[in-house]
Amino acid sequence: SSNNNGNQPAIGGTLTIDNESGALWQCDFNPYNGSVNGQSFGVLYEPLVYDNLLNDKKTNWLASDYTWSSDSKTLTFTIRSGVKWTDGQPFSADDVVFSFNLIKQHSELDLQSVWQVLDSVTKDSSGKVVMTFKQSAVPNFYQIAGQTAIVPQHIWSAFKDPVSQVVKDPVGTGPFTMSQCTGQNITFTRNPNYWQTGLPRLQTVTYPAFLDNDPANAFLATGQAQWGGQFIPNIDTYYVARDPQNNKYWFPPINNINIWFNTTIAPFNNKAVRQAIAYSIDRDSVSKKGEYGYEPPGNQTGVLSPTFDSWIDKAQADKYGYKFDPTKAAALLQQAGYTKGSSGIYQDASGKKLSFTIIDIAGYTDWVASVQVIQDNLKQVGIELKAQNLESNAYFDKLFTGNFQLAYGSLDTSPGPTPYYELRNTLHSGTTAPIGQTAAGDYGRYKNPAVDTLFDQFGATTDSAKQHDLIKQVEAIMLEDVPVIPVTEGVAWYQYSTKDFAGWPTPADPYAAPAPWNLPDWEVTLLHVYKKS
Amino acid sequence: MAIRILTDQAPVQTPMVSKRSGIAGTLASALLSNRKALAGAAVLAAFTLIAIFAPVISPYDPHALQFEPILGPSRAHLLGTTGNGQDIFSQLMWSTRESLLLAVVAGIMATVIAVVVGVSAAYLGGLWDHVLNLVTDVFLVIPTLPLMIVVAAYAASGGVAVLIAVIVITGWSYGARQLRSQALSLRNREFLEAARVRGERSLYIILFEVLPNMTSLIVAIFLGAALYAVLAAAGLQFIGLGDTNALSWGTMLYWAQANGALLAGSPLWVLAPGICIALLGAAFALLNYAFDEIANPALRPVRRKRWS
Amino acid sequence: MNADSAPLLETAGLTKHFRLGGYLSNRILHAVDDVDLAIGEQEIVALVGESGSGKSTIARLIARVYRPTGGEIYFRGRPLSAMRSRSEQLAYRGRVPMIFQDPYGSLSPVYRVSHGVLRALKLHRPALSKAARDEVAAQLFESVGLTPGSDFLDKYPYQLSGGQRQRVGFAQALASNTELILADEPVSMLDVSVRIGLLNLMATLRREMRVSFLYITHDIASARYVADRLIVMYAGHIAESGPTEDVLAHPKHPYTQLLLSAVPDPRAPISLPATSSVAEPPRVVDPGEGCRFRQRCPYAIEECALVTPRLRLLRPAHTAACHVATSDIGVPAKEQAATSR
Amino acid sequence: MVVTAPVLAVDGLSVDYITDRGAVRAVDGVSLEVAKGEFLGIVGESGCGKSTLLFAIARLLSPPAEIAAGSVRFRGRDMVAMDEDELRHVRWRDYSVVMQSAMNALNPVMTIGAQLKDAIEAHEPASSQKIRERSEHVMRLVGIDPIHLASYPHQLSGGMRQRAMIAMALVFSPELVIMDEPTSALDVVAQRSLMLQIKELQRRIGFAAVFVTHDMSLVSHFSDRLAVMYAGQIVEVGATRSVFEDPKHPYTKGLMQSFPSISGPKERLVGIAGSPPDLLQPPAGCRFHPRCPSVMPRCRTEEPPFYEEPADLVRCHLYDR
Amino acid sequence: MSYIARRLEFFVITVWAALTINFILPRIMPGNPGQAMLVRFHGRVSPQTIKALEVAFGINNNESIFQQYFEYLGNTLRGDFGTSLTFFPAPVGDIVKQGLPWTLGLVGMATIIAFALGTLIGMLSAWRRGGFLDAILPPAFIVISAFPYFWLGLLVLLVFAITLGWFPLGFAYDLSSSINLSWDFAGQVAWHGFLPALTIVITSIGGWILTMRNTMITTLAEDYVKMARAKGLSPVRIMFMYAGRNAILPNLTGFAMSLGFVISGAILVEIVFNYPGVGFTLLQAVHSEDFALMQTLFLLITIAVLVAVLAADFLTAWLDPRTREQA
Ligand SMILES: Nc1ncnc2c1ncn2[C@@H]1O[C@H](COP(=O)(O)OP(=O)(O)OP(=O)(O)O)[C@@H](O)[C@H]1O
Ligand SMILES: Nc1ncnc2c1ncn2[C@@H]1O[C@H](COP(=O)(O)OP(=O)(O)OP(=O)(O)O)[C@@H](O)[C@H]1O
Ligand SMILES: [Mg+2]
Ligand SMILES: [Mg+2]
Repeated sequence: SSNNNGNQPAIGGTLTIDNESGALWQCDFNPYNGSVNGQSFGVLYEPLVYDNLLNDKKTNWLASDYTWSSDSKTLTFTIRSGVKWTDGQPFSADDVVFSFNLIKQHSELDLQSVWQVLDSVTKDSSGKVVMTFKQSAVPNFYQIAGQTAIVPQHIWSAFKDPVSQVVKDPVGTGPFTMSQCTGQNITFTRNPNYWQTGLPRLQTVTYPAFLDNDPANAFLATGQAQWGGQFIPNIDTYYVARDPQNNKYWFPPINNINIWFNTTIAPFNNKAVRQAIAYSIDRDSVSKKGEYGYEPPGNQTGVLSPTFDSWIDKAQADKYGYKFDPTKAAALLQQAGYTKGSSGIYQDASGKKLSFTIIDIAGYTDWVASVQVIQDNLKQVGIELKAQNLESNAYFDKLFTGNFQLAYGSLDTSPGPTPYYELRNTLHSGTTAPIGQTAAGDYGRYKNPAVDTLFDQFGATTDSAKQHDLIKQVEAIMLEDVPVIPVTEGVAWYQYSTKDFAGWPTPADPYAAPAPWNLPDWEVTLLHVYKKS
Repeated sequence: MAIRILTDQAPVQTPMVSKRSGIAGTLASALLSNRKALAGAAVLAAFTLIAIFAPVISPYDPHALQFEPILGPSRAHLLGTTGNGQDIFSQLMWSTRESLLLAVVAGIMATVIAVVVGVSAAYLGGLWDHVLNLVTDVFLVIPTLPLMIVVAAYAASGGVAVLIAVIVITGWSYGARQLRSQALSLRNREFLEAARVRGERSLYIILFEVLPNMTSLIVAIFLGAALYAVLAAAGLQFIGLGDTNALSWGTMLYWAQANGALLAGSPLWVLAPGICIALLGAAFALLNYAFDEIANPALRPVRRKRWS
Repeated sequence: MNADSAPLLETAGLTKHFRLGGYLSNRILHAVDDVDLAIGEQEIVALVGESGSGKSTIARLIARVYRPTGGEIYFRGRPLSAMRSRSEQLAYRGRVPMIFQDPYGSLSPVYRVSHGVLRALKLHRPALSKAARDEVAAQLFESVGLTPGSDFLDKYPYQLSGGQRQRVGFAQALASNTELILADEPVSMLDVSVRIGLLNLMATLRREMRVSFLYITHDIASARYVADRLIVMYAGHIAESGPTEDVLAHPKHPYTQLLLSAVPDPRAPISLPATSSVAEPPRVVDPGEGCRFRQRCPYAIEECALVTPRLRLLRPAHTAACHVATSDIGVPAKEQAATSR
Repeated sequence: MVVTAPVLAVDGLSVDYITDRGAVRAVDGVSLEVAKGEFLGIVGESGCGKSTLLFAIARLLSPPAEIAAGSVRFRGRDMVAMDEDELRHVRWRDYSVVMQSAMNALNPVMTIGAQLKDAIEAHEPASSQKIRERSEHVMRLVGIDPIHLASYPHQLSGGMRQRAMIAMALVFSPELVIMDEPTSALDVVAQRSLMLQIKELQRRIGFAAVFVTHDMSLVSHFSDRLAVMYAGQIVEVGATRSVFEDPKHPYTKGLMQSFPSISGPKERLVGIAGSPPDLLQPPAGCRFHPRCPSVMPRCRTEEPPFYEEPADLVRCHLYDR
Repeated sequence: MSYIARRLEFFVITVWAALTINFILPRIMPGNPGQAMLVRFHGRVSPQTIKALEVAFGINNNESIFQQYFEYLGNTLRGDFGTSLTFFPAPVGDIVKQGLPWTLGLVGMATIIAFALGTLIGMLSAWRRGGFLDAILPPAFIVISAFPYFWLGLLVLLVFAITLGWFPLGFAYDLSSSINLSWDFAGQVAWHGFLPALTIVITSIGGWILTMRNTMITTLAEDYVKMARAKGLSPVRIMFMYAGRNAILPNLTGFAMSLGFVISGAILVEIVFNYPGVGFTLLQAVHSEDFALMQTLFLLITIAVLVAVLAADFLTAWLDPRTREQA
């Protein structure tokens, strides 16, 4: 929605983004470099199609149209005409073909691994870009069309080693140009020749580098920045109360924070135990006490609510009714042959107690607090939980290699615009690895051929109704089998001030994932926001 | 981080020994007669008592998430509650344990290493001295915090033990250097030579002739090391290197900071542990200052002044 | 020295060099060079010489604080280097204790003054019980004039005057089976009025306890007061050696002469000679051959720069290391000088 | 006895050290006169207050010492009443000080020349040429090659350092030179030679000197008059020869019995029994009475005044006639 | 000149020690940089990409530890500090160049101010022993020196930047400026650096005061100071040229050595004040197991301190003729 109202606000204003980057800026504007793409992909380099993370709404961007072949193995893009690079050179299909083949040659740059499924990218005689696939991979559209930046061939072809190329003077098609970069700040200036005429309406965007949350939060709270993507503790006092009229926030859920079971070891290979634990967790309490109420409680379907509400099979979920229910949990455990010992902790026939260790990250203070609440919950049921708060490297080492009993945390890959992306990475055995080796997903080593098939079918269809149906079947497995327990939902932190600027994304108008670190959604937000007169 | 400045001028003190009470008695009476020392000792004693009796005197379980988060100070919660609904006052009392323990244990260990290295360097002399002295200087010059961050980060799950180890590794060299220069000036004192000529073994000479003469310097070094430990531990815990689940003032600060306590309406959560650290640090600093005066009578306060 | 009795302690070619300036330097300081001396039973030998001439180094060599660079020390005819076992070394240390110059520095300020005596008793007379040690210590204190001894045992050094402290030093030296006391300037830091008391004590001890002394000093008058024999050192070498009175009355070495002329003597009539040589003592770093006094010597001849003079017997029992000094026995000096060329 | 007006007249001077345990009276009611060109020796044992007396005269005491009573008249002006600023102008130009150890008294990080220059500039503006000339002159006076003006103290030998100090003290031809054991850090040979030189310079230049030492024999040949101190007080003053030949005070007599000689008959010396008193609690009456062989009952209670004897003054009741 | 030679030996050995510590520490610690990278990129990079990057970085190659060590030494000596993992492909040198000058500038300025002020206060309070200054300042600053740097920083920030708004919340200069040589820019730097520097100064000055006071007291008792008074020199000259100058000398090297401590504190201060120095970068590098970056920062900070120590040594040698000739 490229927002072409009649009464256009004037162009102008300097918007300051407030987002803890944890490091000084490297003045490198290479959209294929995972450590710096956050400062270029979107506002400088654009994708073919903008695919809204929150609702899978697709908007043609550098492509003016696209079609899937009937077998879902060929994807054809019509390239928008009249687009110019910021150095004045015309943008063409050749740039698109070049960009894709560049990341094919240099797989280090293929951040989304699109060449895992792509077979070729070529320009056909009519000037369209044709992509062929090794297998049908409809969901990969998000990565290919929505997450891959297009770079100018006339500049990038001169780079000897694009992998280690530092791009100091970026040339893109985006709405802004980079006008100044220092370690502590990047300034973006309006691109007057942007292909969406009249946009953007902001003259300047400054993006300071914040090393730590606290100074960033203080900056936001004192009104020196207008757009935040920050975790702010006690936000109502800290932020909103300083200007209740204008200081607002919205935290749309974007992923699940789970308890991962190591399903290869007893008793977590026992469904009854998994279910019992799922009934022993007071998700509301975790959300309120551990997450300040910012992160809503999760639900056992694994589908984010409200983000993907349309995908949720409510009836099925209600049947199980996973909520804090010690009686039910006790019943399940007793059925499975556990008895309560003198210490109040359940134990199996051999006298082995239900006593586990859960790992989480010491630096994530909210997680640590959440685990404390979970410990408390389980104790009421009769399950002992010990927390091991690890430094993040140690934590991920254990998580990825399956070296844990229980783990608290979220998937470490990017979410996507439908529940498919997260659920597949959580459950598909193709993403996992044997214990001791690094898994890309499915850290719990859950193996279920039925669920694998469902995801594979999803990948082969462009039919939305069929996709919904497939996800509902996955939800059934989530509810019955409890391979993981979604406890709370991770959100996109987003604060904004309406004092000087308007046009912000809101729950009512979720035109883009709203955090400054949502790529390339931040571009879309910056195209909508304007200075109030 | 405490600033400590090194000088090679460690004067050979005149260990004052009073009538029948021996070294310990002398130190005690010297302390009692010094106002700064008295203040420091009082604070230290108070914290020690709090640490010992924390379970008895703290009103609530410091870990329990049993209250409303971010309560202001009230009769029930003298300092309010944390972001997770724990009683700050109770946490403060319990934290005294780890903070004090850390200071004392790390202080003692650093002092022991300092004594061993410093005294051996001076006593063995020659190449040994050269090498040990070089090692000491290297440890002195290498910026400690980066080193600490590196070590502590990798060993964060080790808890207090690792923290102590890190502090000891980075904190012994200062004292070693002072002890060496004092031991050097002692080395040629005639009573040591007398002991050697008498036929004493080297170990006896070091333990019973050299060390007792350095008591007040050793005490001063311990105090300095303890001060360093207090501040270093607080710094490390503040940036989250340490067991964040353990209760100590530095960790409290870490949590308070993570919860934006200063700006989010519970400044006491930041102020209280900070003040405790400062108080404990100041206690060690004052005692240290006083020991300087005890060790070096020239530094004692003068009663009257005349010439300008 | 008594010709028929073997000396108590004897050195032969005793040499001590120090390396200067750390372990990498190669500058050598010759603190003591080729020293032969002997101390008889019940004899007080005074070692005099200016500061830095190597007196203390000799004492430390004998006390086995330093290892000699060269030469040997014989105690009752037995070379020290042959004493290897700890018990043998301990026994030697018991026989040859040392007294130090500084009454303030030689007692550990943290212990009672009895500490050193009790330790020495424990080390050298292990048979004694604790009570017996206390008793012996009290007796020793009394024998050096600290009466009543038991009162002094419990005092701390700062409670004693300098003279009393030095007496404690003497008591420590007597605690073992003492035969020879190395006294390194034991009275130089004391006041005149106290000093004489200690010199008298030395004489008494020699007489009553039958011990010998190596008395190191630069006060020639006090050496004359107590010593039987006098050894004059200059820059690591023995310059002159002989019976005290004889050396004082007939100094042979030009350095001895200079030294004697410089000693103020209030009882002698005033005589103010012209400003005498003021050259500083030579740095004995890598000295090379030749007489070390030659730069300051009014009588220096060519040979003095080439040949290090050896000790020659110039009067009965009286030797000096000088090329020009005349002999009072036998051959006239001039002839002797001629023959030595 | 004093023929002309004295250069220095000390009257009833007392100095206290303020300590934790009370005031230590290190100098107690000392009166002295020094005539023009006179060489006054002050002898006494360690700790009897010699240095304190000297520094009190030179007004160089620093806390915890303070002048408790008495006056120091230098060329008729009372120095005790002067403040630091007034003193600054009198110092060095009119009287100078030579300290015990030149190693400590010379600033180790400045060349000898710079320290001389400092002293000159503090009192009169002079061209650097003038300063150079003056410095070289005094250096030659004490027998040091002026080349050493560019040397640092540690580069000189002990004797040379002492000479350099003396050179510095003579840079303004002062009327009084106060010397605190200027030779005691040297060995006998160097000591002798330096003493001779001091004496010769004193004769040539004609300054009066107050010379302190604990070495009786050292002053015997050099001073005109001798004062013997005991426990903060002067117990005997007189012409040097007469003090030596006929000591009056029992303490002086004891001293004479304390040092052996390298000539003359060898006789047993006895020294003085006992040890010097604690100045914090000095004995009542005569301070020497606990050690005195000829003590009388009144000595224990009554402090003796100075009694005048033919050749000297002595503070002992034995001479109360 | 053997004094200088000894100091150079010390310099070389310390650098070597820092290099070796650098090399050993990361290697004996658990974890793996590839995973750390995965963590850092937080879903922006697929595992396949990480594999490719690991190969590009030469992680997990099979050289022996000694080979690696000598290669590392060689590279470092050649000035090749490697490539940062976290900021790939930026050469480590570039990243360090960005932050280190600010850290050194901040610490340098704060230290010089603290040193000058502390020395002066120490000198004056020793000179006027027992006076008002002496009774108040040294004990007060000793107590303040026991305050944690960062905590004081937090309070200062709250009061002067957030509540009163007198000073900026962070950064080294105005966001809109770029680095240039103008008075305006210098003003910005001073304004932005004021609070962090203030924090460092007031928490570190106590040490300087105490040390200077103590050596000054000892020096004042020296005969040459008494002698200077006897010579009738003016009090100011005695205080500075005789007592002060001599009292500073033995401390100079100690002062420089303490820089290591100051830098340590400054790193925390940087984090509090969002100052663009190396403090946070270092923490970041550690968390992402960015060996190259971590090693370089650590090494360069050490060298910076060493250079200061060496400078202090030369200064001491220049000011104090005795050290020059010490055997
Ligand atoms: N441990 C040592 N290391 C290096 N040099 C030494 C050592 N001990 C003594 N010397 C040097 O050896 C020389 C002789 O010293 P020694 O102490 O024996 O002289 P001394 O005659 O006792 O002098 P004094 O009268 O001053 O005591 C001196 O030049 C001294 O500097
Ligand atoms: N700072 C001080 N505090 C207390 N008492 C002191 C102090 N300085 C000196 N005294 C005392 O003052 C007395 C005189 O000391 P002073 O230095 O004048 O003696 P002296 O005759 O010069 O001795 P010496 O021959 O050892 O130089 C001594 O008994 C000493 O104990
Ligand atoms: Mg000696
Ligand atoms: Mg004196």
